[in-house]
Amino acid sequence: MAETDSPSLADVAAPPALEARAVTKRFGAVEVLKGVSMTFRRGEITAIVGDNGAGKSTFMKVLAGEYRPDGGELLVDGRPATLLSTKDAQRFGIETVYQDLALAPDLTVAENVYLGRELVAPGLAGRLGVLDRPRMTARSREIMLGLGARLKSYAVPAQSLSGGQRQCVAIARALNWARNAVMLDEPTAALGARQREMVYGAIRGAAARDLAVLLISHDLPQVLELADRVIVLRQGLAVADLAPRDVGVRDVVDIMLGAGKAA
Amino acid sequence: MAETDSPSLADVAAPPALEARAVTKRFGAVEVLKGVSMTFRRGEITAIVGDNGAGKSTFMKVLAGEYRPDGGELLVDGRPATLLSTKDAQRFGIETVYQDLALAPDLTVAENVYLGRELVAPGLAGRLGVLDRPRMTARSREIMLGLGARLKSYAVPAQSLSGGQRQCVAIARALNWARNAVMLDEPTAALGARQREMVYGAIRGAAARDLAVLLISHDLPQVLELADRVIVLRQGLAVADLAPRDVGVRDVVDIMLGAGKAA
Amino acid sequence: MTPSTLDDGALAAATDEREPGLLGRLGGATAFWMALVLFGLVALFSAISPQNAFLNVGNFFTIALNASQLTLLALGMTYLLGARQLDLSIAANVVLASILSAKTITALMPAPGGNALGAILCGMVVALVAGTLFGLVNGLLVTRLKLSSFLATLATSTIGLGAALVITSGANVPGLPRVLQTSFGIYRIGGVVPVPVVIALAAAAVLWFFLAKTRFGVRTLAIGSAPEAARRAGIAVDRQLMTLFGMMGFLCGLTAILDISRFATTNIGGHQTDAMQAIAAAVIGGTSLFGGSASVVGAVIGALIPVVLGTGLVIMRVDSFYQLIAVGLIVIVAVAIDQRRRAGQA
Amino acid sequence: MTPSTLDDGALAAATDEREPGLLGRLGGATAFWMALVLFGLVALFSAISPQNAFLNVGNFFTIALNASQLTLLALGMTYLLGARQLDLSIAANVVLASILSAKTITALMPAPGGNALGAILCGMVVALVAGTLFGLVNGLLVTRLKLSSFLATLATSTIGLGAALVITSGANVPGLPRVLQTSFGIYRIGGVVPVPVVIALAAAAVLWFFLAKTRFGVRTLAIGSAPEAARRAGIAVDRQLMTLFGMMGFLCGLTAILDISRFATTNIGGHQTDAMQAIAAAVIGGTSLFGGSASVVGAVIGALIPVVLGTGLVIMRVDSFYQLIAVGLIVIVAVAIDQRRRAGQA
Amino acid sequence: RDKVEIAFLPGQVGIPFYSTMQCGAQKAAAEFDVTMSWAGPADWDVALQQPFIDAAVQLKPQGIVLAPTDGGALITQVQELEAKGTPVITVDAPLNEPVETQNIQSNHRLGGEAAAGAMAEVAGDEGSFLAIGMRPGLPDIDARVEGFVETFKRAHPKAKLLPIAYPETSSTKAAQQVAAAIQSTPDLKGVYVTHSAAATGAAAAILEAGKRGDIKLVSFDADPQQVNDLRDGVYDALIVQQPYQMGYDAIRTLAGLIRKEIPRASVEHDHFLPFVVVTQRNMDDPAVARSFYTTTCN
Ligand SMILES: Nc1ncnc2c1ncn2[C@@H]1O[C@H](COP(=O)(O)OP(=O)(O)OP(=O)(O)O)[C@@H](O)[C@H]1O
Ligand SMILES: Nc1ncnc2c1ncn2[C@@H]1O[C@H](COP(=O)(O)OP(=O)(O)OP(=O)(O)O)[C@@H](O)[C@H]1O
Ligand SMILES: [Mg+2]
Ligand SMILES: [Mg+2]
Repeated sequence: MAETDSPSLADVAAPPALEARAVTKRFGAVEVLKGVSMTFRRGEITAIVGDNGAGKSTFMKVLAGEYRPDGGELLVDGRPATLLSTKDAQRFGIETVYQDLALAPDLTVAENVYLGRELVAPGLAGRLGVLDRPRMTARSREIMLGLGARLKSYAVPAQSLSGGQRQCVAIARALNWARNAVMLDEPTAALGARQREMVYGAIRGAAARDLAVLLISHDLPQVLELADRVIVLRQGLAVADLAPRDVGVRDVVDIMLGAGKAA
Repeated sequence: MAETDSPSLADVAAPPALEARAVTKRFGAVEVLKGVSMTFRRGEITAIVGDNGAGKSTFMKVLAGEYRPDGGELLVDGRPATLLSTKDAQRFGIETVYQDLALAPDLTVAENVYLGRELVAPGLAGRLGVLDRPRMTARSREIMLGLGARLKSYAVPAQSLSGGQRQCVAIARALNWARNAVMLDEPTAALGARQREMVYGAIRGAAARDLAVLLISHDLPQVLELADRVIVLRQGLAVADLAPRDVGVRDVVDIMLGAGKAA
Repeated sequence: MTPSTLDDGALAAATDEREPGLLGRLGGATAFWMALVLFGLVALFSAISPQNAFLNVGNFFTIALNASQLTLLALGMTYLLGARQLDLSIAANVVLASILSAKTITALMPAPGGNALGAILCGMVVALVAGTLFGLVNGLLVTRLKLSSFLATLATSTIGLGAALVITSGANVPGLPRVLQTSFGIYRIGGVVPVPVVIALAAAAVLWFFLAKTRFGVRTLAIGSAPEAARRAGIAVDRQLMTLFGMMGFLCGLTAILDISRFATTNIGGHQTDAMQAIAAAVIGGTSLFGGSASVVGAVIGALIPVVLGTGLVIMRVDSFYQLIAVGLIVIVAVAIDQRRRAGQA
Repeated sequence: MTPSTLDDGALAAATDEREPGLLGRLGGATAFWMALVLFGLVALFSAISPQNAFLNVGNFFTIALNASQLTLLALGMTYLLGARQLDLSIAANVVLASILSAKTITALMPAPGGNALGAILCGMVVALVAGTLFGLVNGLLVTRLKLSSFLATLATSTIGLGAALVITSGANVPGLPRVLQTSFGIYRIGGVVPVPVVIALAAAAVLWFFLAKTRFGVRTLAIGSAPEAARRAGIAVDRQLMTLFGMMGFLCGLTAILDISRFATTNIGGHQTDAMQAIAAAVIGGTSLFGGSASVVGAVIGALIPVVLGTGLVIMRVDSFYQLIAVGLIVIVAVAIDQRRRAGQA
Repeated sequence: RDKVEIAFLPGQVGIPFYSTMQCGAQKAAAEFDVTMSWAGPADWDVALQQPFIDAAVQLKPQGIVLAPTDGGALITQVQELEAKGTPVITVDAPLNEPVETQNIQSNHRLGGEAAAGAMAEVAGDEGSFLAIGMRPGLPDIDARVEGFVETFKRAHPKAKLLPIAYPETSSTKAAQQVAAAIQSTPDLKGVYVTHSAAATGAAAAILEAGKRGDIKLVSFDADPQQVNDLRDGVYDALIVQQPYQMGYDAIRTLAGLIRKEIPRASVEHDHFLPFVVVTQRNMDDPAVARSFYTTTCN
């Protein structure tokens, strides 16, 4: 059984922002998560690494309320919580960037950034739900520029964006709304060098704002540089909880693949 | 105007496998490609790098017959060619891995690998188009294992695969069918360390098989290690044609962003 | 060999803040083109119809009157299609609501000569409530039981029609007060504008506003564009769909009111093709069958085109069999050109 | 702190080569569940119907006979839906093909008493060719003019019906030889199995084979699952769609043959709900409206369920208005349970 | 007397015409000790009626009354039934070949002719006239249209007939077509409608155009609403069939045949019931009022 809790740098007295205990998840006959436990503390960047198909995305979707776990429990701020939907997770201030992004292709960039939390005009018009499009566009541009993405127009539909631009939209959305925790599933896979730097900066900023940050990434050198803790998932099990200072990329890969065992 | 032809290492006498001359492409009012010229020679790995939104994917789609260029011309094996559809490109032996992969989510892994080129049973049954599913599955497994992807089942629909597994399917397909050129748009973005190594190995193998290889990637260190030529695209223009031996990541980034000019 | 910078295109300085995305998504371009087609048809019929029979205000409003019910239904369908849903039960809903409404009115009618206003108002409320409830039942089947809206509304269509027939034993409800017709259903405000036209246009204006300008519209299209993404973004997809189905039901109730007040009777057998017509009107106007893009203006135009065609061809004395062929051909040509136009732009 | 390996689950050694994906995609699970529903209904009606009126071979084949035309249409629709297309013009196609066929037969008929076989065969060929051509026209509109199949076939539906009416001046074609009916349309092989049932089952078997076993089936579903991906994979999407629309048209021609030979007359005024019924049968059987998954067996079952229900309820002397309600409710319940079952598995 | 079992297969249930027929049949069933089943489709379509016929045959009734939704389709089946000794009487419409024991109908063609007479009487025989069908291919409705058109053309050569309109069962479409006709034909004098949905649509269009009284409206049938409308001056004449009598006669004859109280030979194949032409002037005559359709018996 996985036991990834470790007396980390963060204040042990404060309950973790998010905690998973012995979470299991199966699809049909295939058991994808075999009992994963993990804690995520405020101000800490926790990275999850693992081979393709290890179950990283599945685990994150459980935390996001997208999948219901078959077993185990989730705790938010130390209290057991049942996340029946992504809306529940958002109510707890947990925001997510999915590996497949989840943009509405027909909607504009600004509308995608504000999807589900549109800015409305002041006064009566706002009561009717009238959008404040200029402000949505202006703010979206700000956020996107902060991530290094320069767009010609914020009124084009998301489907006409390049791969990296799309990824920036998804990241912008999550970082803009998270209050408790933000979870990012390979957020920089499609990003250029500059954008990647800026996104990593934004992730550091989120941690500094006292959010719990969960980062899934295959970019091991970056992960080791950025994360406070690195947890290795292998075939549905959390097999290691590493401190980045102490390990190299080679070590992590070995653990990911189950080739050598570090002690 | 871009002028990226350079007397490279490859034999100048043989016509390039694929050549683009002054290709332009606009979407509505936005000019995405402003006249891009490039040659791809057999046995050579040509990398295209550039900032997000520079036009890399658009350029590749023009080469793949997915978009029709607004101006300029394409040459295959030195002869002008009009690619009206991806089918035309395939007829010339050009295979493509798209950034957004293009799998059929409801079809199985094996069916996706063989999509459009299904294996049929021998004899009369084959004349009727009866599939040889066992052989398709067995061969798919082989190819996928060669890329480091281990799947529990090759009969699950592609939509239930993890991000990296999906990417492997798309790569497997392209590498399996290319005869003249293979173009890969950020093929390793979702891959784990081991898979990435194996895919790079496969790409080298493709070049060794005398294919022209076009690689789009944001992983600059890897690109510099792997490619024979690195072409930098900036805002729809090919602004530099570099020999990887002579430059570092920093130089490339500077050119990508237009910050400094190397001469 | 040293790296060589070959060119350095100037930065495209101006950022472009027009809203092509919005226009496209709201089916604006198609709606605009179809409006041209509509005006072209009107001009054509005006030019060639004998004795200016086509080109006069009275005739235009008669056409609008005949399109008013379809317009209401097409509006609701536009929202539903925008959200990747549809409602095949609208005919049954209209029939059921009109029957309940008519039953109410005839039951509450005072003695002849008395003031029927109270009874009529009650009847109207009944129609709207019944229609909305019917729509909400569809919504429940789609959101709770997770049925596809196609199957769910096909089934409630059958059930609703069955219920209507059981209630009436299959006969139309007789005895509606004539005043309902004369001072509402076919009354022309200022002697010119028929009441149903005003109602349909008002509904169109309100729904245009909500689709183009508000959160409600954006969320509707978000659900249609990518249901998963909308759900993940925390949009209460189920509640939104309930609202949309309820709204469609409300519009069915409104249509039922117009139906009984125009014709002073119910018409149990007469709405069979309503759902198809409403979907066709919406789609001709630029709304996508696969969600994510919708146009209220287009729906109004899409509802008008067949009526204009029908009226014009009757005025031209085209035999009704050839009319069918003509309508089909014109739709194909108009839509095909729109298609080509859009492909050219992309 | 040193890195600590906490656990090392053993490799799941066995790779699983069953084909859940295939079964699911071919709508197998739903088809299986709907088959259970069908048998349940048969058992129920057999148990409670008076005088064993339901439970006898003759009645079963009568039911199959009544479902045979719908089955043919549902088969074609299953393929089209699998490829994310649909055909709303099948009713017009059937009517037009049956009229042309009937006209041919009556024109070629020898003097009374002569052998009508030649005329009948010519008529059948005409029906098949006309139906196929009609389908190919739909295919052309979809592939060349890039119309959505919804709008294209809605338009050709109108045009086709108009053409049929122009040809016949609106009257059904009289004077078909009775032998067509007695020795084909309602003839029972061995006194038991009606010819139309054999034809429908044969068509189902062939189409099942092609969908489940061949390249043609995989490509059809690939197009429906992700048209872009199919195109990029070099599948000749347009040619495949032409084939599918042509096939649907051929099946319409076959249906037309059954129609005129069962009823010994054309039925211009009927067939209006054919398209909806065919789509419903396919969808009930587990075919997705949004492409990528289709079930031939399901389509057959989906075509049988309403006929079994109808016949059973008539035998039970349930009033036809209540029948409508019952059919709707049963569809909802059956599909909702299927939905729940599938959600539970995922 | 033993009970006799008879299956009555109407062409469409619910509409007042058949409900009235049902009342007549029930009356006769009670009088002549008949167990009668009554089942038919909710819409007029041979493919929809077929299962009802099949199901009824499964129960092996002693006699069948059938309102055939198609004159050609059901011939063979009726022939087989007759051959097996189950007498069949068709009502409302005949089969294309006289294979059944008897056909009781009000010849729709004659109805159309009667309508032509009534129209000429109320609207004169000059100017333009419009006849409205339902959808082509329905023999009864088509016969009503043809009877009108041909008689009117022949008897009133000065009158102009507009192309026939086919609004299906939609009042809205009917209203649109009539409105267009009014628009384009200033001398439109009369509209003849063959079914009630078209009638309501036409009435609304005439009213909307402010032409009530100027444009005469003659309709088939006498649904309760139509009778009200006749009184209110919406219609100028109604051509009324006798469905009650049809139902009554069919059951009476069939019961007699099965009990062999009536010799088969004495039953003539064709049994025509006359039409009643109702106008505002004669509608209060009790003999005429008896022919109005009802939705419930008594
Ligand atoms: N909906 C599903 N149905 C069936 N199997 C699934 C489903 N989702 C995921 N799986 C399987 O679960 C395993 C883990 O998938 P997951 O997406 O969590 O991997 P991952 O660690 O995120 O991999 P990657 O690095 O490639 O993104 C994979 O083998 C995948 O095939
Ligand atoms: N179909 C389209 N319609 C309108 N604009 C488009 C379309 N496709 C691409 N663009 C625009 O063209 C530009 C280049 O896009 P492209 O996808 O080629 O970039 P890229 O170099 O591949 O970027 P990335 O590294 O992010 O994948 C972007 O600004 C994008 O918004
Ligand atoms: Mg993943
Ligand atoms: Mg790209």
